[in-house]
Amino acid sequence: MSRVLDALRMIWEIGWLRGLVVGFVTLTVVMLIAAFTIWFERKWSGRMQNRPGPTERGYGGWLQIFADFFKLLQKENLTPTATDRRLFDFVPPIVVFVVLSSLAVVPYVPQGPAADASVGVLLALAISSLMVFPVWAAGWSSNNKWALLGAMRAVAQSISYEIPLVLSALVPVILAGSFRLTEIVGAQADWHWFAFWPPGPGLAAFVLFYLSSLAEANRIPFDIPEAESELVAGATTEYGGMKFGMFYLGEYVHTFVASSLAALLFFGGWEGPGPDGLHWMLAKALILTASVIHVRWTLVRYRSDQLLRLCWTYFVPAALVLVFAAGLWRILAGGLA
Amino acid sequence: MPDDVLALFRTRLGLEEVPPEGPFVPPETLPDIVAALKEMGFLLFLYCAATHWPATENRPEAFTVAYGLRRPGPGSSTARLRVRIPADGSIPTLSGLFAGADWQEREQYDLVGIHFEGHPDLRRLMLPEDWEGHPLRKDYAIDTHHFPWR
Amino acid sequence: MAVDETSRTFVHPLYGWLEKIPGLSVGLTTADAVLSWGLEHSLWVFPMATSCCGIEFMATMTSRFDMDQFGTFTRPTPRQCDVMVVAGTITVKMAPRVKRLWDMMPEPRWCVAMGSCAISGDFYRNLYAVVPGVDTFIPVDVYVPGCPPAPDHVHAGMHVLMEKIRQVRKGTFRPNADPAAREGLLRPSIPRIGDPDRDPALSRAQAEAAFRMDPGCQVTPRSEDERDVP
Amino acid sequence: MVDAHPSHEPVAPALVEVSGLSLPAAITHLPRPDPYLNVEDYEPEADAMALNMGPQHPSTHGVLRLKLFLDGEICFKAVPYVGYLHRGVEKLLENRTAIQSVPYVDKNDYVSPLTGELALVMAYEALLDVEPPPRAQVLRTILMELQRIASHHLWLGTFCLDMGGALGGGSSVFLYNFRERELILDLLEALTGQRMHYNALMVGGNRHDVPPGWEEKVLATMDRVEDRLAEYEAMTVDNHIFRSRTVGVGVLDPLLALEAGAGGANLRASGVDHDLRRDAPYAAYGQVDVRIPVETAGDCYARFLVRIAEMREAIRIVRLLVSGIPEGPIGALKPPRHVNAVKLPPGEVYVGIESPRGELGTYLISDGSPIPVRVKIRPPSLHAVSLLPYLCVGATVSDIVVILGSLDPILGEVDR
Repeated sequence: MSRVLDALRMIWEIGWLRGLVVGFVTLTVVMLIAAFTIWFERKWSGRMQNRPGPTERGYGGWLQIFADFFKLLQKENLTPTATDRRLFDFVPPIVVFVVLSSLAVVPYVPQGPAADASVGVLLALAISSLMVFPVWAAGWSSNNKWALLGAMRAVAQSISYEIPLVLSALVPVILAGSFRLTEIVGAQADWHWFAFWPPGPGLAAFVLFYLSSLAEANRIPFDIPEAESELVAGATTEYGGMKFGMFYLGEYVHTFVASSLAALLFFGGWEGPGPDGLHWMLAKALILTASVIHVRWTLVRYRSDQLLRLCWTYFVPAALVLVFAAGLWRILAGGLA
Repeated sequence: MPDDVLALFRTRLGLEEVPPEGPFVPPETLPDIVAALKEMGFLLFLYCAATHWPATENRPEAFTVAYGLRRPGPGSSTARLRVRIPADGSIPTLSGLFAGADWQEREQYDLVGIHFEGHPDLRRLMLPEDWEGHPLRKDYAIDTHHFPWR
Repeated sequence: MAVDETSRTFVHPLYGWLEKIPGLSVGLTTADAVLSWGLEHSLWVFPMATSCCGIEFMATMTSRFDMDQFGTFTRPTPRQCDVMVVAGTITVKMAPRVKRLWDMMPEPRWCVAMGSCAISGDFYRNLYAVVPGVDTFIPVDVYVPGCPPAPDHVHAGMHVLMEKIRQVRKGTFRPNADPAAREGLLRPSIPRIGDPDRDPALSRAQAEAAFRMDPGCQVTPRSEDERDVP
Repeated sequence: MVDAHPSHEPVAPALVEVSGLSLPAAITHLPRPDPYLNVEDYEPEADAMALNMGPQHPSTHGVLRLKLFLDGEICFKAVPYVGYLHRGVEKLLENRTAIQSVPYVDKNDYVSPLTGELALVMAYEALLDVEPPPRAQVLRTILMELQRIASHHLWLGTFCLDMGGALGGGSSVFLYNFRERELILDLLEALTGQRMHYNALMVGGNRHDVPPGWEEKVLATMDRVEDRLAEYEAMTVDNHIFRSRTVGVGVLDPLLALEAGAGGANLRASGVDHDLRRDAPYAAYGQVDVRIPVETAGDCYARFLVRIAEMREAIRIVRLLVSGIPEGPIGALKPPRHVNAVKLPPGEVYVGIESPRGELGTYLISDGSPIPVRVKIRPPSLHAVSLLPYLCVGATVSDIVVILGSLDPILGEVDR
């Protein structure tokens, strides 16, 4: 027994092997979380709408997602002839790659598993903002007008909402005085969560961050790139089978990662009553994900021009004011010392 | 029909008695009479219904086109009139006067095969553009086949 | 594209690879059972709703009946769907579009004819503009009769489809090939798919017509998968 | 973003007289786009894109096909194509007797089959000069109003579905609406035995008498439906996104609406005070004082408000009538033994009734044989769809979906 443990410890010592194992475990867990988010969404939306949601497969229908997964695996791998074949086939793996790679810099516990980069916030936001490229490529390569319209809307929306997203993420950065995510969490120790302390700008920044990340993840009321009542299925109109499955999964992983980031920036990450750790982080991220789902099944969506006007006339100025206020707080409260 | 409409029909058409289903109007005066009715407040376009009358011993093949207009508001009333045209005749369009006549006339053109003169966009409305024949004519068999779908 | 409707079997390329590995038969049967189970219980519907049955199909999706119980929901694009529910009358003008949407769906796929118009044209079947049953141009797996069928009937139809998928995957499905069963049935003006009288040229003509559409439409498809619908 | 919160006091709008009608001045004589615009003439350098919407599209409400010519996402020309559900009902009715033809018109406007039946049956009754007994008249009126509520429920549900998507808040409103629609369908099922396509009326009266306890059930359902209406208002009127999507979108000139033959809520939302239930009463509408809701803004939001008010009004009418259904027979004629039982006299009639979508008329020519020579159904939805080339110009694709939904066309009725 001890030999096995020794061998495991030896493997653990080798950096790249450890990274491989930890990365594999993290990705599996996050994908499972995303899958269960889908199940949760179907149950929750059912409850919101006076219906039971999936019930027949497994207890409470929890096996339903696996049925969907196995079904999608077996579907014909269909590439329409009029598409730009190479790009079309290349896009879905890219979506999954992009959303999962943003996990590389989002720590769930102080020790990792993510790289604790000195510009972690920027890196996480930058990677997740890369999502617009595969969506755009999907719309472009599909050779379908609905997909193209969806892709163009996605580009316009992502570029606009990047700005309030990054600016509102700057508020905790200024308050903590660091771009490092672990240090931002550390600055929120003793219940000084940035969502509530300093009162006012923190909460407002969280609301901005939350709404902007809704827009980034294309969720209702900002889901105009998908808009299935207008644009059939938006950029993914031509995708079927597992290729669509990757988009589907990527969307939920994206939501979860954005929620995790919000939990880190504004809700003290793994801090909480009792022992700190992964459980608090996951609980916060999941609660935020659930709220995204709740919002989705409550509201109708904006029109694209209203969406952009909302961004440029309300969100961006508000975010600028908040950044200024955070700086002021830092000077007045003597935080610079 | 209200009295002012009856009076209009009497003066314009020189009729003694106006039947309740509407007088027959010569095709060339149709736009004028309908324009006069529109001035009198008959603003709502109701229907344009063409009927095919196949040839019998007593009469040659012919079409009648019936029009209906409504005066909206409390105490609403209708004005109805008809036009009789020969088998190869045509009838002036009302689509310039009433936007609603546009599609109704296209439908009658499609299903009955009446040519509306001056219609800006006289295409088939219901059936595919390459359809042969006009189904509401009495000589059109109801179960006509259409390869390869039926 | 000439669709060979009579032998609609689809083999995923993955299976060919797996069969070459020795000693995998036990694993393969288990995997096959799991995959069949997935195929059977995740039926995403493309609602080919044209008329009254479409409204009842909408009612089928709603809270009182709720198709999501057994994992069925609608997707707006045929590429992501497994079942086409043809709900409503199919006219001559619409038929090429239905055919084309059906051809856009990836295998394995199934078709449910909901309502008597989709089954046989019902009391419009002798009319110049109405197709006498959707199975004169696409293969239908389950027929749900009614005008329109009540939502619970549609549920029953979906469960019948699941049973059929299970039997087809197990290889126990036996279609009713008894010619005596067809005796005395009213037959449409076009032979149905699977009818021995059906001329292959008819399938070809229908497939071609599905890409020609109507002349006023100005659609000149570059290939079979170029699409302007939906 | 346009904001018109319902708590604002309504301002009496300036009116303008047109041919004896008072219409709201702000939206009358709006510039009309050219529906026959040649696409080549529209700025040849612009990157115009032709977009085919339908006939199978999640929000075309059936099989409507809209060919949109877009400049960016703004539409500059819209060409509707209909006929994808052309089932030749008029040809069929020319081959059917009065008894046989009722089920066919059920399928025209499949969202409110009873109004279709009534329009046809009343035309035959006018031709035969038959007056249904008072019990049948009152029952018909109740059925029409129940059908109106059910139809508007379906409309509101699909309207929000268009705005919020099948996987989002829109579908929540949609499912809530269907919950109440099911209650009304239960009432109609109890009476006729069918959820749709009731075949409940026939020449000279009704086919089905009231089952025991039906009146109490109707009253209880009406209470529930009225309670739930407030819920829908909370989800729509109080929702800023809903208002910003509908206020000022798809403004319909009342003159254009009249000339195009539009009816129902589309007309009344543009300030035309016209409803056949009050202006040319039929069935038992003469016995009740029908209040007609009229809005003057002419946009999608006004159409929404009118329909909600119509639902309340329908509930009131049902409550008023259901407690006092007169006793007596439900048919004026002997129950028919065979299909040719009703002999038609020669003549021509036109009868129009107020369906949930506007004036639904039947024009009937008979030459004395058991089957009519010509039956023309005047569909309000056809005229509503023919407004699209005017309303879609200048709107985005998102708006077009909302405009189309707000007009409430039923494609079965458009194509017949």
